[in-house]
Amino acid sequence: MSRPRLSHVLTSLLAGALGVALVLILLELPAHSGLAEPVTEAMDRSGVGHEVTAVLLNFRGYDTFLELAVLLLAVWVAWSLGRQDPVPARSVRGPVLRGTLRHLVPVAVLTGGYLVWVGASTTGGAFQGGAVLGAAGVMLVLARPRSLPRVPRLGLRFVVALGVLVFLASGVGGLLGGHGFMGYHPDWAYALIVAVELAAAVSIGLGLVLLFLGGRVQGDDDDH
Amino acid sequence: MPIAGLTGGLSWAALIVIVPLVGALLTGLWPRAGGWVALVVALLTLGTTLGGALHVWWQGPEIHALGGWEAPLGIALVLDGLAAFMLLLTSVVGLFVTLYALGYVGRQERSGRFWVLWLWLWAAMNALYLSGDVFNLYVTLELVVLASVALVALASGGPALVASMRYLLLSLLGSLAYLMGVALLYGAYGALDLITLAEQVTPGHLLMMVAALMTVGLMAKTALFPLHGWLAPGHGSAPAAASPILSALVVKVSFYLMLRLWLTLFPDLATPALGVLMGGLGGAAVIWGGIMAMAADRLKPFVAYSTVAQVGYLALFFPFMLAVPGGWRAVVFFAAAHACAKATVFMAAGTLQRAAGHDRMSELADVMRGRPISSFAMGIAGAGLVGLPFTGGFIAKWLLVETAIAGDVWPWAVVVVVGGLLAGAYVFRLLGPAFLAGRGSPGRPIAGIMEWSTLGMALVSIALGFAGAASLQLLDATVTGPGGL
Amino acid sequence: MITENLVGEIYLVCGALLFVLGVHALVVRPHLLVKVLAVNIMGSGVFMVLLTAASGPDLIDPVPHALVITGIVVAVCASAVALALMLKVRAATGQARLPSEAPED
Amino acid sequence: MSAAVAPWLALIPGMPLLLAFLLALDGRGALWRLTPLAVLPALLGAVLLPVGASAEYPAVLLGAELALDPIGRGLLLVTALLWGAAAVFAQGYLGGSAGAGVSRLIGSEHRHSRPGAAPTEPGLVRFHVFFLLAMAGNLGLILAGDAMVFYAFFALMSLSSVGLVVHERTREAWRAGWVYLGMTMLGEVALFSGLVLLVHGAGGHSLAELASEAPASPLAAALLLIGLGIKAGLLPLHLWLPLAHPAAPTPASAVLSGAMIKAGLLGWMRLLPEGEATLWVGDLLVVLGLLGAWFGVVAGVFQSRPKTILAYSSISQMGLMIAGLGVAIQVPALAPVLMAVVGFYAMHHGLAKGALFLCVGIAGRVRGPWILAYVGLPALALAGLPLTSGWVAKTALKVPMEGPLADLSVVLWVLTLAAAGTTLLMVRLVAVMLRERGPSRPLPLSMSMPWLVLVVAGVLLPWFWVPDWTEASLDAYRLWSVLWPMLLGLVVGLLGWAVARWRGWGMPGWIPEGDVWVPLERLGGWWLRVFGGVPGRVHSLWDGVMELLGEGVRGFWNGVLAWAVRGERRMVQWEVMGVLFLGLVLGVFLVLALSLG
Repeated sequence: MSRPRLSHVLTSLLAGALGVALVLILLELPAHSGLAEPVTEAMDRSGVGHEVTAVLLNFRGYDTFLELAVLLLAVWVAWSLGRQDPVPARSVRGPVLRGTLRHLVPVAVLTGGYLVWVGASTTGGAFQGGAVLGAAGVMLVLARPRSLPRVPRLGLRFVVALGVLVFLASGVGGLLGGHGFMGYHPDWAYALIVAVELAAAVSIGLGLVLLFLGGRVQGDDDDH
Repeated sequence: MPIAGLTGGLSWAALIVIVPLVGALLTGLWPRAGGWVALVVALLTLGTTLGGALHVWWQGPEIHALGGWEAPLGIALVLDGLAAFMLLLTSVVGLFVTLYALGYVGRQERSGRFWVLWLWLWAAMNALYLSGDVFNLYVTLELVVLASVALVALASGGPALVASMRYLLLSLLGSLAYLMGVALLYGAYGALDLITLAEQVTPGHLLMMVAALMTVGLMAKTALFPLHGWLAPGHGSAPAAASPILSALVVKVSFYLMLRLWLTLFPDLATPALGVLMGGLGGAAVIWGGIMAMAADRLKPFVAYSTVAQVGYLALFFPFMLAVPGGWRAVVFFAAAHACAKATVFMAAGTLQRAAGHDRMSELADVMRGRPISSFAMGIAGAGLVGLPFTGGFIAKWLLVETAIAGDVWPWAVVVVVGGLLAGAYVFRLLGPAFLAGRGSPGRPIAGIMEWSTLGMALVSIALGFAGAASLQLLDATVTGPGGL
Repeated sequence: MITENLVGEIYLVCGALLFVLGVHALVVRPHLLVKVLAVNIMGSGVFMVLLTAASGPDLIDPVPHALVITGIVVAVCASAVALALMLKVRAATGQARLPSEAPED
Repeated sequence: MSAAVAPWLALIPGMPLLLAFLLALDGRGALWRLTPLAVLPALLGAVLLPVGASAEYPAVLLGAELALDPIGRGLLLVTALLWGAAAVFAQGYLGGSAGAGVSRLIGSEHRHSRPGAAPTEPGLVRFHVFFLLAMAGNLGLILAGDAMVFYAFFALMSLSSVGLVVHERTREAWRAGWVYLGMTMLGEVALFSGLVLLVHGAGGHSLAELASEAPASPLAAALLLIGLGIKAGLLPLHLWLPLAHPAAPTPASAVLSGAMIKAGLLGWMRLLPEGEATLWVGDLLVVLGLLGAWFGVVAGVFQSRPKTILAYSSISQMGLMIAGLGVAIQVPALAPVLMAVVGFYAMHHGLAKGALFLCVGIAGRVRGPWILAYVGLPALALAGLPLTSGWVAKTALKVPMEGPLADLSVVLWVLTLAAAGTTLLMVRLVAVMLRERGPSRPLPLSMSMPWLVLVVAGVLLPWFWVPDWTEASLDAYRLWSVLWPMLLGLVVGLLGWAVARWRGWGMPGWIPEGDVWVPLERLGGWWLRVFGGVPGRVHSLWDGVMELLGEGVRGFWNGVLAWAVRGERRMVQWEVMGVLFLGLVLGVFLVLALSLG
């Protein structure tokens, strides 16, 4: 036991020293408005009314695109690892959960859709909406573990990749249209952003559910 | 340096990202078509990277403002000499690995998984090489990590899984250290674009902390001694088609990022003391990896430890950066030479392992004699690892020693020369059995393309020996910080 | 100085502390689940630091918010992969922790 | 013509390289029959290409340059001739027509095939691959116009010939191979470092730049002295030579001794920086060269195997050339002419020594006095018989030294007496070869023709290559000054032989094969026995190393490995990795903070 203890002490000391150094450095951070000004200046060309959405889907759309790609990749990775234990092993008995879900899921879908829609002008967006959708999906899975993902494999794959596909298509369209890769024609920006957001929200929701399931669903055990 | 800004119309940089990404998406949708998609993607990616490299060669670096939003607001793709060189390297190695994998995974069960992960990894690496934004680099870095961890874990079985778990955790630790650096940079300078930041940064405690967090975080991913522990079990237990990718390419990705950051953001921090520290770690890696390679009794961990040793040379860019203007180019060329040689050795090792049914080094002599093509390729690659003439490794060694002497930091030349001798000893250990008397036996049947693609890769490592001047010229077209290293 | 407001200071200090606490737990605690959580805590620390940078003197900077959203999704994905891998490790080795030594080759 | 220079020059080393590559891939075919053709571009190039032809290949390496200068042209001609002759010889010597007796040479794979069966054994192909690679290296380094190309071809030649030395894979061959490999590696590292230092000093790779601009760095000069001295058989660095030449198959010994050791000499001619600061190099070369010239004779006389005698004769002859080069460095005014003479001497020695080695192979088939017909002329040429190349070379070496520029009488005397020693050594060689008894076998044309070509070339060489010197040597005084030491050696040798025959004495083995290496081995073995705790009877370092690989060294090395493996296991531990990570972050930060203030 002596070695682990030594390494614990060392870790504590080193982490403490790092923490102190970080705090001292952070407290010296200068004040500045970062990129607020350029964002404000460019807002009228962004196609949306909310700054965070504009940054996420237009100014730094590439980040968001890659982040959707990370989610998709995570699904493939979990899928490649293979499924271990079905989660949960059996469905929750009793009427309460099912009864609640019967009302909750439609509300969640509605809320998710609203969050995506509203994201263009105020707080909200694909991730918030997608997260709500995902939560609804997870609850469905918890309640009826073996019934939800009974969809064709190709369809499932397609839906989970939808966000990336739409975003990529829009991005390549921007490239071909001379607005740069991941760019939009200013007139179409709003429509394209909403389309991308909707697709992204669906993919995020489904991706989160699939990740919760460990990547693969019933009936998708064979991939060849 | 003239920078041909190109915001409208087609852009090589964008194409280089898009092509493998489309391939990755297609294989995700139709895993069964993975092999063919990968082959087409490999050829197209090679074509686009060649186009990009020629563009840089003739017209200088290309900066593509994504979405038409110029930095600092938007994200820029930066295709310069360094990025083009690494992309070209990735494409060439990637093409041969793809050919090899066509034979290796073949119609094996679960082959689709390999293709999906490999194409995602390829897309992620391309995106990382081109990214000119510190936060975007973090996202691409995570893409690379997830895909490569999954490639290790494809070889199911306790050791591979534990190795990939260790790799994942250390990578996440490194990534978050890097991300902390990004947060500090943004907090201090309010910008994420590398070129914008490079003009603003001032040496100070904050920048030092950023440099420490980012450098060590990336060191862990590069497996630089003493943070190399995850590499040998990971690369040693990964599937044969994945090991060359990991050892030849993925390790170089984080090295590239480290180099890029030091060339743009931290040139003012490069002090002799740091050079001694990092170079010393590199030298220790060379010795330690060499000893561990001598101790290994299985072929693939042996090759992986040789990677640990050779990664040590990469750390020499710290002392070189300060000593000689452009001295880092020798290290980059070395990275390419090592990538070609190491990919070959791992591919040949995978072939021998499959042919023999095991990879115990002491019992491989028969199969080595029975598979002359793979053994021959391994011989060429071994010569490359040692740095014998007519391989890329030789040019790399020459450049490293010349740089060390030109910069009057000759102790690093001793490291290179001693490392070469050590490599000679362990490569001899690798190839020696093939020369002993005895009958050869080809072992279990092997797809022919595996052996021929290995040979092709070996020939590339020879061809690299004839591209030294051109490579250095390409690397000259690199966008660096105001320090102008 | 951002640190003129106390909230900012608290955020920064807490961010740094969360980060090193996460590092400490990641290194010291043996169970893989705890390690994955520790990684998330480290991430939260970074996000707190990043968010503080958004509260500029006059304008709210939207970029860090976007970065944090992106960062959170990336962190979720990494955690999901780590957890899936953890389950595989437990299935293969019987325990959800890293063995103290590399397996014999 | 000029348009074809660049591809032609590239083809000279490129042809054998390409053939070697095809052979290695093919593995089992009969492509090895084509080996002699690989020298054709070199032979034609040496004859047809104009002196001063050069070509640059900016894309190759870091910008490569091949060039043909006068010395290079001569050496290229002889080297190509010798490699071609050896390649043809190898067809008969190692090939299928040799029958069962030779199968031992080819390698164990051959045992599985019938004697006389189509010789497509991997061992044979392997020999030809290494042979071609070494050939490419040797031809290439003569043409090298810049330091990198020179080193690349030099290393290719040196390392490939390891495969030739160990080809027979006997215990003797492995021992020689290890010594050769060890010294070669040492030489490579020294040469590499020396070249990089030179290049750094001159600021460019080109040999012309190196010669004119490189400041005389003593370190670089010392490194080059060691690196090239090992190849050239410079006295204390000659240890591998008497071990490797007898161990290699005969065609390989012929090129090792005739062509490859000249690479060291050529390297010095091209690379040694001139100037006051390196005068000591000249002194050293003269002293070591003259010592080598005599030591080769003394050690060679005590040998009883023809190839070993020839190897020592090579050390002796190289000593003469090295001394000549040393004088050229000491007295810069003499340099141009002496360099040319040394180049010619190297040509002469290559042809004569190559022919003599082929004779050793022929002696396995032609017995009794008939062998005299083969060995006589090249042996006498080496000794300096008038009207042969040796006569012209020896005379031409002495003429410039007799001039008034410097007092070199001591050198001249030693050189003259060394000629007597050479003759003595040749007498000893003939005596040893005549002693061999056994059934004679048919001598294939592929073995006799190469010999004939080399001998004829040796006779014709002076008349066509340096007619001025040849005519100048026809002077009676010159004739006598070459003839008397030769006669002296002949008389002493024949007397000794006669006395030995009369009394039935054998030659005492006072100087073993490998001279200093053997006591070194013994000393090493003794040291290991006494201090290393090696059990059993250990007679030499080689035995000792073998024993130790079973006991001591292996134990020690295993200890190191076990220690490292334990350390590695610890470093793989997650907590240790974490602590190291944190420590490094803080360490890098502190180093930066402290060094930047």
